[in-house]
Amino acid sequence: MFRKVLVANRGEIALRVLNACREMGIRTVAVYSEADRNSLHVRFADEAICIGPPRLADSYLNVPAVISAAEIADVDAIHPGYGLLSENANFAEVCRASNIKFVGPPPEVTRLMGEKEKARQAMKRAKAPILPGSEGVISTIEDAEETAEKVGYPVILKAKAGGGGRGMRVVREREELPKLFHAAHAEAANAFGNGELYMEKYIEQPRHIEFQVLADEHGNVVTLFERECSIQRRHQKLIEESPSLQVTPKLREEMSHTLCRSMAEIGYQNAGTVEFLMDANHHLYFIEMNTRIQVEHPVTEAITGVDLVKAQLRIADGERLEEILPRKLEIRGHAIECRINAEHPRKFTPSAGQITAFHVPGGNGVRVDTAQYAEGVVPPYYDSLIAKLIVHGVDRAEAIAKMECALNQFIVRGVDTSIPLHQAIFQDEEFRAGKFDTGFMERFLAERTEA
Amino acid sequence: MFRKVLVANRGEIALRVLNACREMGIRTVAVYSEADRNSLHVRFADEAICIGPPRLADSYLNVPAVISAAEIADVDAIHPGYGLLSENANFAEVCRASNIKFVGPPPEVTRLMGEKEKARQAMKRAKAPILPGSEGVISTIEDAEETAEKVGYPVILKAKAGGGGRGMRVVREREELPKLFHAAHAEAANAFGNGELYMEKYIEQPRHIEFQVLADEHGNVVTLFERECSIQRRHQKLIEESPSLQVTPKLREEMSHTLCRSMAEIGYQNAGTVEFLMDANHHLYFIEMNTRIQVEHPVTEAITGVDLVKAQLRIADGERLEEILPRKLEIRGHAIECRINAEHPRKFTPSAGQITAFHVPGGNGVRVDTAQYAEGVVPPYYDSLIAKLIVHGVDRAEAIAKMECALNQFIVRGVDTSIPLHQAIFQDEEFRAGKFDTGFMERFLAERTEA
Amino acid sequence: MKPQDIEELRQLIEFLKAHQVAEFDLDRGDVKIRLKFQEAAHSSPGLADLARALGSVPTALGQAPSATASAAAASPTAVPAEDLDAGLHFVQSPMVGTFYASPSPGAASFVSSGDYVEKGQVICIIEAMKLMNEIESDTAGEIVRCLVTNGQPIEFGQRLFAIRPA
Amino acid sequence: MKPQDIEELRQLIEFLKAHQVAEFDLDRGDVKIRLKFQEAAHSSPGLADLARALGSVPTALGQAPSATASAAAASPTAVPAEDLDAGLHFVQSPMVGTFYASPSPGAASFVSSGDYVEKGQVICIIEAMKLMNEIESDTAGEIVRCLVTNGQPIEFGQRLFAIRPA
Repeated sequence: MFRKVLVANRGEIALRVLNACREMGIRTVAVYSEADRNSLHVRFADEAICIGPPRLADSYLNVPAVISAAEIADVDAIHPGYGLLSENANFAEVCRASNIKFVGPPPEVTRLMGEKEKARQAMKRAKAPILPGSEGVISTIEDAEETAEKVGYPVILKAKAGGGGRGMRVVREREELPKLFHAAHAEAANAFGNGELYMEKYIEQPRHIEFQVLADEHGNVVTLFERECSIQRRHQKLIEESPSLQVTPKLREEMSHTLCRSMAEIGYQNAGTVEFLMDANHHLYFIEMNTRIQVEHPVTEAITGVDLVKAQLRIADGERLEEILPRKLEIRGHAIECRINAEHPRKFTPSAGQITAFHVPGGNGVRVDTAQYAEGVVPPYYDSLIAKLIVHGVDRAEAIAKMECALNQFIVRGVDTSIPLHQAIFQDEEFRAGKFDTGFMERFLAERTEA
Repeated sequence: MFRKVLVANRGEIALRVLNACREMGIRTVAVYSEADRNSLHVRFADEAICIGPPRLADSYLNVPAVISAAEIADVDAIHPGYGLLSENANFAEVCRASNIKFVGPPPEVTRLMGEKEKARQAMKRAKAPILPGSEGVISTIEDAEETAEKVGYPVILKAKAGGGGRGMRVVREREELPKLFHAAHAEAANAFGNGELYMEKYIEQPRHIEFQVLADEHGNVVTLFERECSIQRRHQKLIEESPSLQVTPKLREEMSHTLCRSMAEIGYQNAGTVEFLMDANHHLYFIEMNTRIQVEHPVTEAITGVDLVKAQLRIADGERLEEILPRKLEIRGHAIECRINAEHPRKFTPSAGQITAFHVPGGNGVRVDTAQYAEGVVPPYYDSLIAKLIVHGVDRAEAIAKMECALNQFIVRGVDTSIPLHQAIFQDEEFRAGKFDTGFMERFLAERTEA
Repeated sequence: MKPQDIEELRQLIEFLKAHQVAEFDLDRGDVKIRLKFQEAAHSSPGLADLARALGSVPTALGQAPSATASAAAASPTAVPAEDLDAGLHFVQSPMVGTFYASPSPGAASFVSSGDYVEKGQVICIIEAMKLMNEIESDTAGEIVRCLVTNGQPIEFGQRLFAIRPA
Repeated sequence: MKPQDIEELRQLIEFLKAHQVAEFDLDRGDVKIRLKFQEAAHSSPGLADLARALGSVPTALGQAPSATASAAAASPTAVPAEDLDAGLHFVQSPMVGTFYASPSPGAASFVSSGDYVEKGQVICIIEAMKLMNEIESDTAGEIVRCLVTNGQPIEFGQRLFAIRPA
């Protein structure tokens, strides 16, 4: 096993990885920006190195600084956590060139899965279900009509160069197509200087469902079941759970086969998450892959008993899945995670500042992952996640009851948090019934505003 | 299920029970002494009633006050926690007379198992292994010699009226017997005004091993495996774990059969713990039964996934074990608990006072049960337990590594705690190897004093 | 102490004060320093906040609409004496139970506002475990207010009567 | 005690009182000092304690015996400027890496204590990712001390040289 690992991250995930290392007897090195000098990931590491000023680009995203820190601390490996450099293939390449093991997939795989269209094609070749759509760009209305017929309405037109909703149109009927095609084209050309469009099947009220995979460096792949992540606001997940009420044992097994095959074909390594949209008929469509540990990995850990971060380290050290995992993986109970963000629970404005009181809930089936503490500081430079509250019950009803109890006993003063928002969501009848899709938060917030 | 439950306890166990109730949708009533006005069990209950001044006898042990509180709050049931009124058969009887369900065994059973000799005879009748010894009092040296031959040396003479080691002698050889018999007799007569002695087999360097049982009110009994509790100082447990390295699957199964049979014969109901001494040959000898939930119940919860407090409530409500428990009970991984006491880590003097900083560890496989918080107060009137730190790993080695990591991140200021003592124990090679008996702490502390 | 020592001390003290140091140890043996800063008087982050959040809002007897609802206000944790209370003595309940103002249903109350009571005079009954406990006044004076109502659940230490001592 | 001793003591006491010192020990054996100021207003216990426990002892680069051991003392969180530092300017490392005092092994150091340097003059090299980065002085003045040693690992912001500005 590695002798010494540098954790190239901050906040709760840095502490999570550091603790996993310590438990495995690996010496730990934290890096930090000047804004994080008093952070717990610094306090609880064996060594800590300041790598730059607060701005992300100057510190946590500063590849030479991170690599230099790794070199002067003489580490064997770097764990990137999530976000930051975790899906930066160039960084993984520099690690390789510097003879430092990057805990994650090889840069080639990260690069492949990081480009949406390439990832889509790779998954398609591997016979994973992808969102039907045009093969590349559609140039004419005739093309568009033909593709739409094949795919079936509704479809969505998207700007190839685009993002942020511009150059995007949902087409529900054939009659609308010419007009909307022109509109999207004009908008895209105007916004991005490139009017090229492509077309995808449009999923109404989809669920966001993702599968956790682990692949070793010897070609073995397993899935650790799914996570339901439909409770999100502007693509920011708020609540995740596992298992999903919508995934039947049969579908779960089918997806497991499909994913094991496709991940093996792609040559995937280490932990990864394959994200899907689920339509009203419970069909899944690949959207993208995250080639790293996820924020929401603890719900999978709760129901499987597998420590995903330790698994990552052991895979990176060359171990085989059969050495790492129990003989039989099965789902035990139900787990839910709330992301506790330092932000206003209604306005969603980030709330940086000095924490003046911090009391976390505990007890049976309650897990808190946090690097915050009483009198800690939430710096204004980074994301607003200050804690993850994870509960594990025998079933969803018990998990919900535990979460309500735990949220009620989670006390933070000095900064605003999303705790009241979570409490309100857990009161919502549709949420409690499990009847929701990715549009839930929008409707929920609209109703609250009216009320 | 009960509509409303009163928790007749304080501290972490009160909060533990309150949370279990809340999760089950049961309304909760806390009682408190004037010293506990700002306690979390008061804060987090639905209702709270002050029942008296700080002294235990005037508040938490004041039966009329507790019952009156239950009556004015109009509860269906009382959960006694551990200690305090939990093994008070009279209290259970008053509950019954007041038409309030006592969450525990019927008073007759509590009374039977609460008297050492009666419990011993009851277990003997039920064919559980008890410590061999005299049937009642030994009057003459001839009697003593005969019994000692039958039981086998070493034996221990104990004063019938005694306690605290007085009138007690270990006899290792026949030659010593007459002299020691006289000495013990004289000492007992002197100390207690009653020189009567009885004799038991003396176990050298025993382990303290206990079995968790659950019995419903319909005659069904299960055991939830054992706990190893040999790390104790002056009969105060410090560290508990499950499973025990010394209990083989075969022994575990045998004990399960024995206990199910004997508990059914005794008519046991609800949760209970049967304590044994284990000798060097791995034989178990019954010592006593605790007719309540134990402090160390979370280690069993961790490895079985069964919520023991909820099970208690459901049993008391008349449910059957088959409705409460999973079809197959099995041991998953290894769990260890450290009792964090507010006391000096070397002198063991209680350390009451104002807590000025309180930071609990979290993360994967870490559970903290506590009713303390930053700026909480440890009153001088009650026991010194301020938190329980429980870890759960895939095996004992991982659990130990987790505990070391967690102890390092458990920060309490303002009062002394046993955290440094636990840290030292976890460094001990014999502890780490699992090679210890109930004499461990004495030897460990002697070595530390020398060092 | 020599003048320059005092001068050095003065500088040290001013320096420490300027940095809100509350306690300072030094030991030149192998250089030990121990510093304790003042808790900021204002905006003291401190955990006073947490204590407040956790502690000072005890969910007293019947915070929710229930049979026991009215007790909270009169609980001994309630806001400290208003001006009105100046000079008053409060008879507190020595036990948990149910308050009765009169010896039996329909009978006249033991006392009413404006009555003068002697020390030791029975002023109400607290029922606990079916026992009717007669509660005596622990002072002599004029009953100014009865703070609870007939049939109300009472916790230990709860104020029952306000008396203006004679 | 001699009259002047008493007078000195009086002055000391008044002086301490004037500065709200609540406790003061001194022991001239090997210089022990202990000072405690009066607590501000009402003594909120506060969590300053926790902040101190958790925050203010960062495990800086190499707290344990290792190749990187010497950096901690020079880390920018270290105790605020001693008197010796008064008026000095510190050149801080703009990057993480390894410090070299000379352009190549065996060559003379760029600068030594007592040297006068111009602003912009190269005073050392920090190696990061195999690149030798020449570090220039950001002020003109006299090199008073070099705070790191050849080959030492350096973190961002670490003090390299103390310069007395010209």
